[in-house]
Amino acid sequence: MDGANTAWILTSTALVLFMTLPGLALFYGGLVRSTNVLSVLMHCFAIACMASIIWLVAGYSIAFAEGTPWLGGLQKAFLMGVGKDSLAGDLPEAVFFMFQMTFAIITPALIVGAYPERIKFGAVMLFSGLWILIVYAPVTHWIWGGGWLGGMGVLDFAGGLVVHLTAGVSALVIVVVLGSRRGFPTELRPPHNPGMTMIGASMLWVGWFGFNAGSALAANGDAGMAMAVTHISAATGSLVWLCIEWVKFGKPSLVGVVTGMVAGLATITPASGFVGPMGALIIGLAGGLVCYYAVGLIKHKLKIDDSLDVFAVHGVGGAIGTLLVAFLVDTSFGGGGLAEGMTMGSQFGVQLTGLIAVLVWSLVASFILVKIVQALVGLRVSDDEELEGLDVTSHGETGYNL
Amino acid sequence: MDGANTAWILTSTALVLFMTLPGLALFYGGLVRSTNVLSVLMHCFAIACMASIIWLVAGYSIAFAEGTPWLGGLQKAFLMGVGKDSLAGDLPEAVFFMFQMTFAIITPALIVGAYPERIKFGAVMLFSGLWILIVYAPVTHWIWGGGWLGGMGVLDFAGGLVVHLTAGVSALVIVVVLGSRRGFPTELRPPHNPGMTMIGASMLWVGWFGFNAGSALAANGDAGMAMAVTHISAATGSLVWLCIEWVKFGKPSLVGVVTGMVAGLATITPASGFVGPMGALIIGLAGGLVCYYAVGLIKHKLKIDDSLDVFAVHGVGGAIGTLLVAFLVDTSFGGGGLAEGMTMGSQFGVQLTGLIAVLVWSLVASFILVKIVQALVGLRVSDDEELEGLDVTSHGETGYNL
Amino acid sequence: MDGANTAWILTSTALVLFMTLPGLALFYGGLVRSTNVLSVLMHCFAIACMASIIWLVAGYSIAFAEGTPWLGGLQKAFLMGVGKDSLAGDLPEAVFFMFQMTFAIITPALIVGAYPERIKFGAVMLFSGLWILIVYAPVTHWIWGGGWLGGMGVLDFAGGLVVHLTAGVSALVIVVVLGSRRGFPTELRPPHNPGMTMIGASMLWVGWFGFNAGSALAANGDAGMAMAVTHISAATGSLVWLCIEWVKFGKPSLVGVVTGMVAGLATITPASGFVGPMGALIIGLAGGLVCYYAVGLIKHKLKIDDSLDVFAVHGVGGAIGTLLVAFLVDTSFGGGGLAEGMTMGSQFGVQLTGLIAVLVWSLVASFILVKIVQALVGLRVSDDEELEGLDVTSHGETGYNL
Amino acid sequence: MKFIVAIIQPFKLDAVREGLSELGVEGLTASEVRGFGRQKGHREVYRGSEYTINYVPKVKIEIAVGDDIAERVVETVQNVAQTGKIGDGKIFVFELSEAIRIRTGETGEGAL
Amino acid sequence: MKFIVAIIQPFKLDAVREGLSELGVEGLTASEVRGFGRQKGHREVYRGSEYTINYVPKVKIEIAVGDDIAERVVETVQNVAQTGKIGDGKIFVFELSEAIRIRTGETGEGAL
Amino acid sequence: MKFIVAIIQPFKLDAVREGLSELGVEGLTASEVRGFGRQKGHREVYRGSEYTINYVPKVKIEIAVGDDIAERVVETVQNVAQTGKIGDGKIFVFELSEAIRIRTGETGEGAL
Ligand SMILES: Nc1ncnc2c1ncn2[C@@H]1O[C@H](COP(=O)(O)OP(=O)(O)O)[C@@H](O)[C@H]1O
Ligand SMILES: Nc1ncnc2c1ncn2[C@@H]1O[C@H](COP(=O)(O)OP(=O)(O)O)[C@@H](O)[C@H]1O
Ligand SMILES: Nc1ncnc2c1ncn2[C@@H]1O[C@H](COP(=O)(O)OP(=O)(O)O)[C@@H](O)[C@H]1O
Repeated sequence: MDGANTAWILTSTALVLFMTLPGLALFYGGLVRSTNVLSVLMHCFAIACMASIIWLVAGYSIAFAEGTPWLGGLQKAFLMGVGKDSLAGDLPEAVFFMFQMTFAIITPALIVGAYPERIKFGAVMLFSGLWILIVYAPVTHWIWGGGWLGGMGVLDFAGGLVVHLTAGVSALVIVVVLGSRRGFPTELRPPHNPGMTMIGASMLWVGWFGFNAGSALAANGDAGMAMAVTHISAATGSLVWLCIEWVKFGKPSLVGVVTGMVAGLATITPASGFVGPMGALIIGLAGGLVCYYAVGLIKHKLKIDDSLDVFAVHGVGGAIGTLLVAFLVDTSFGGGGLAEGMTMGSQFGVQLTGLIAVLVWSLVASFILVKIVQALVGLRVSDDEELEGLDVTSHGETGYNL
Repeated sequence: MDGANTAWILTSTALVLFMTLPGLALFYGGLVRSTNVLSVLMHCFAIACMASIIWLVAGYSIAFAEGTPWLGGLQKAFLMGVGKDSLAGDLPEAVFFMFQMTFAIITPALIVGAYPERIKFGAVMLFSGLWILIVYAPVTHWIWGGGWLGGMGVLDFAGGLVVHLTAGVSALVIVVVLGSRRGFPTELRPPHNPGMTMIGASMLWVGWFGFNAGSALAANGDAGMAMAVTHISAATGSLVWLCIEWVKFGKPSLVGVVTGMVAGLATITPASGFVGPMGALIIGLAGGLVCYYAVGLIKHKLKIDDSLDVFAVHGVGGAIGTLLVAFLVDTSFGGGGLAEGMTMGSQFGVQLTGLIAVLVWSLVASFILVKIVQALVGLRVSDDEELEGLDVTSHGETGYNL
Repeated sequence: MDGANTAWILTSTALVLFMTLPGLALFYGGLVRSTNVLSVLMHCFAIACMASIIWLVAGYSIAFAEGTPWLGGLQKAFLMGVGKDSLAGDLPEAVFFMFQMTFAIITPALIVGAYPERIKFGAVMLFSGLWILIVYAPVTHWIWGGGWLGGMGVLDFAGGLVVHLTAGVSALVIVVVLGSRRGFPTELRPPHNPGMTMIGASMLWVGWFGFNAGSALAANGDAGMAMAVTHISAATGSLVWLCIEWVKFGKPSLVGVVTGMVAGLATITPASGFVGPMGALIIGLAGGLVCYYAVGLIKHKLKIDDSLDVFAVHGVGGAIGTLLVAFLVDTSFGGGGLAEGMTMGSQFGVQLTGLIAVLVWSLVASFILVKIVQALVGLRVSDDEELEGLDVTSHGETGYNL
Repeated sequence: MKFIVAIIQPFKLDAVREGLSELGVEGLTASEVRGFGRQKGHREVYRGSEYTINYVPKVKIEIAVGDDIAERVVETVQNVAQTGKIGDGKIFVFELSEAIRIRTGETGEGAL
Repeated sequence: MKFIVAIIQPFKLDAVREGLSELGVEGLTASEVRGFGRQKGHREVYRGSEYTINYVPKVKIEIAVGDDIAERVVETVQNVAQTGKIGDGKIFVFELSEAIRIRTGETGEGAL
Repeated sequence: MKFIVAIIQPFKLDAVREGLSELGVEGLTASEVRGFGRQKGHREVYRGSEYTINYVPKVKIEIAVGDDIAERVVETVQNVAQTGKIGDGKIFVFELSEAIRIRTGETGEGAL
């Protein structure tokens, strides 16, 4: 066991939990109407709790226990056989288990941004629970748990495919079945508390250091460089968004700049252990730019009410980063270098295969899950409940009694 | 000196300070009326500052310097003789001092939840200051500082007795003397900002990793397993509370779910270094369930206005965890195993002795302290001040000028 | 490479970024009118992004690459030649680069407190960008990067001169050119959200552990003692401010106590690696006391609208700490001891030289920069925009839609 | 001149405003109020304690109009704000003695 | 019909509402206002700067009632809202020309 | 007695209050309202979606005064609140039937 690495991954675990609780919850919570803020916080919090238990019961084992290229076995369910002295690499396995748990928490929580202000709480819980078992854990096994995509050499350092693409695609699927918010797209209310969104975004940024630099599973130069490129891409994505808004509207907005940050971070995620500072600048640029236009495409052209832009930012960002890494990993861009025997082209082919596989699986499985949930508990609250807001109608609470 | 362990305990110190500032402050602040929010934040902040100085001046020495089984000596007052090279185990002593200081900060701050909206600020300060010296530091010595309870073999990994029981019992004592808020129990206002409470709760959860996993005083498998069981118990406690509310009222609430989380965390605290994942599930279940009904018992049956449920959550949780650990530490429950020569029964006896000793001392000493404070500065603000809110009347400030 | 030290500095980097995002942003944001809160958050966030890129492009190299006693060379621009295996001391250079970047982020962000509610966003960006290159990076080189002041033996552990004095002096300069807020000093609005300020202050406190204890660049007793003295000074500064207000107004305020905390922290910063607990008490006392009266002097006597007291708290605090360390470093005060051949007097001379040099350079350079910015993009928004608030007029957003 | 005060459902504000603007009423003043009436509030439960929120959020709109169109204004508000459910609100009509436009000092109907 | 406007201490709202409901008045509308009057606000000090908050939070209640009970409504409000301290507030009585219930279109006292 | 309602620019409240206090009017009640009128609101853009905020924040002040000074009150408000820009607001004057001071039960002009 390596104490220094353990110290850093214990810390990273805290940082990644912090990303969801309260980071992501606040990021999303500030963007909805004031009568739905608690319901969004509740979605994130309750998913986090449930995901933790599911991860213990079976998720971790499906993802990381030995098994087939498609699925891990159940021999580690309930952490059976894992004690204080069990190791995963040079880390105590309990630490690795916890670090990975925080990823299994944030991924379904990302999807929350797709369906706020109109979904039934029961549907959130049922969908998220099944989704972890059917989509998240298997895909994790494919890529990080010794499965077929990892075997092919897919590069996904911290979850461009595992986290962002799965969440983004499933978000889109759920919205298509669930439908738009009443009044979309013309009569919506502006974000009720952009400052809350900024607080959450800042926590996401800080926590992402644990996410990406923690994914090195060591306190060394790999982690250091992963942290540096993560930061550079976040800053670049923010500035890109800021500049677009400044030019287009004359008024760069806080909500805009933090959205650019998330785009930059989602995009660098798969690449963070492989590219150098140059690559990070390019990725931040690409992430900011493409995600900006993707938001417009999904919301305004296609009129799909992916309410807080989960697909346009996470799905698209994760996908771009996954593809770009095939080139930027090369030493000519200051990256760590392609694997032996790989060319940019062949690596790109591998990346594309991974992307398509994950996309298709997320899409198909999520669609089936949504339909099951719809049949079992229903997806949508009544019009009156939507009008009054979910805080009171689903949770019996009021956000602000000032 | 071990660098890795030092790195982790430096981090844990930051995490545990973060639990109080701003975690606990926000957790409590969101639950009061909007005209008392600043006073609650002020209580936590001012106590943190004062506790730090008291810890330096004498608290640390009373708790951790060599002395009698009852009290440490004063030879380490003002950190006399402690330099950069002094060690405590394999940590620099300055780090151990700081880590423990954060515990001495949060424990009196927990009591703040008992008396908001009606107490004099002077009483808060005087009581808290004396309490650290008379209750907290001695009990810490008994259990962790080489005192009589530690010698008996009491298991209290991170403070079920030292932190949660002392705070919970003293909270109850102070409320009984101070009296209820005007309008209790029928005419109170609902929490003014449940979102703030959730932010604080999330910070508590994240910070608790430092609290429990940091109490291993090392970056190793012990810390890893402590973090894992802490997390599992928190998640379980939350879900228990959520389910009870869902069944009873049809509307699981955010305030409820985060209260369950704190119950789960308080309950696992004494056990966190000793039990395994199975034990954590049982503890989370017990903590959530018992604390839920304890809140009702204290507030609605006994009509004691322990306003933010310090005793019902922390006191009761800490007590249950302390007793359960006698069984769950056993290898048959996946725990680390009983000490040599102990049986579950004998360990239970020891745990019960510790519990009673700490309970009685907290009760008696706090009662005397409250009476002294009452005599010296008075406990309660005037009715008019209570009506107008402590923010303006005690601190000359307004919480929200929107 | 030392893994343990790397683990701690990775963590410290996250902590110091957290100080700015969202710590400092919230600290400042709570103090302005509700119609300017987003603009303050935006200033901090956008500066953070821009500073990161500038640091990558040239700032780091100017500060830390080998060069003249006045300026580093540009050989490390864009981190050229820095890979995963490059070391700075026993840390990966990427980690050292990142840690220092967080200082380059927070320093210009501190200045934000001088000019809120009336400055043009373009002016903020242009000034801050130039300032990092012309003031911050060179001064960093002088003191920490192998430059002339470091060579003379100036003691500045974590940035009393590099961070706090530069920011404080430049804040004053910019205000003198920019002018006061409309209605200053008689018709201003009270802080719109003191609770937000307290949250930010708490994050600053926690993050400062990374700032000061991280500046040891190691996980050892130096870091531990730096953390301890940092904490003690913060607590002392808070209590001093609290006592002054309690005596003067009968109502100690939350805004007051957290301001005292920042004063205590700014003052200990240059001294944190050199003094002992006794020294920390003295520094906290001096910081709290002097900064309290400095606020009154600048704002009420001199009628300079350094709106959130950047100079009076950071500038003055940093200066006092820099001077006091000459005495308190001595073993007679429990400090680490003067350098060989130094006396208190000679050290004081060195400290004073450093202080004057940094002060003069910050003043002159900032004045020229402000004038350039004024000429290029203008400094001040129109009266109508100031009245309506910068959130809507500069950023097209509203802070609270409750 | 008449001064018409209407207490309506908050989500009807936009529709009412548009309806009135078709009548040529360009100005009005709105504010948030708490309504107590037949429509009851709701119950909230926090940690087992029940809190009855016995009011319902409503919007109050105030419109000064000339006598000629007053009746049509009332009608319009009534039609547009109606959902047929309890809690739709009330319209109150007052005599207005005088109206002044601050900017110009105009008085009477010209001030509206 | 009469339209009664009362400015009262915020913490008296519940009591007033209950008093009125005993009289058979089931509906009223309340809102938060800032009162300026003999009762003065307070002073706040932030970092040594003084801010005078020269208003006091009050609640305004508006009640439309039939002429028959108007007097008793005024009396009830006055009795229940009274604490005897400066700042208890005022009651203002207006003539109400017309009242309409939006849901049904009922007019006059039947609309209340 | 007259009851004067003025919708003004929020930043004029202090000046108006001072102007009135010079006339001997010591009490008034203010509240925050949203004004719709010739002065238009603004546009906000979040992630490319536009939101039109079609109201402007205004302050409503309500002043009950004796008939003797009513005219001077109106004049004062009009003078002090005027900036000459669109959106300065309106003054409305009503007949007030009765006024009661809750604390003492005084009625009529003595209650003001
Ligand atoms: N007598 C009254 N005076 C003033 N406002 C009233 C009165 N009665 C009702 N209101 C207002 O009208 C709103 C709707 O009244 P309510 O009785 O709930 O339904 P409805 O108007 O459909 O009968 C109430 O919430 C309240 O704001
Ligand atoms: N002339 C007035 N017009 C409108 N409202 C008034 C007037 N005078 C007082 N008020 C309102 O009544 C409240 C109480 O008045 P105040 O003078 O403080 O006490 P009291 O009513 O006991 O004499 C004030 O806060 C204000 O809201
Ligand atoms: N007919 C009306 N009834 C009630 N309030 C009105 C009316 N017309 C305007 N107002 C109020 O007066 C404010 C100012 O009116 P506006 O038309 O913008 O400018 P001006 O008064 O300078 O002509 C509006 O924001 C609104 O609050």
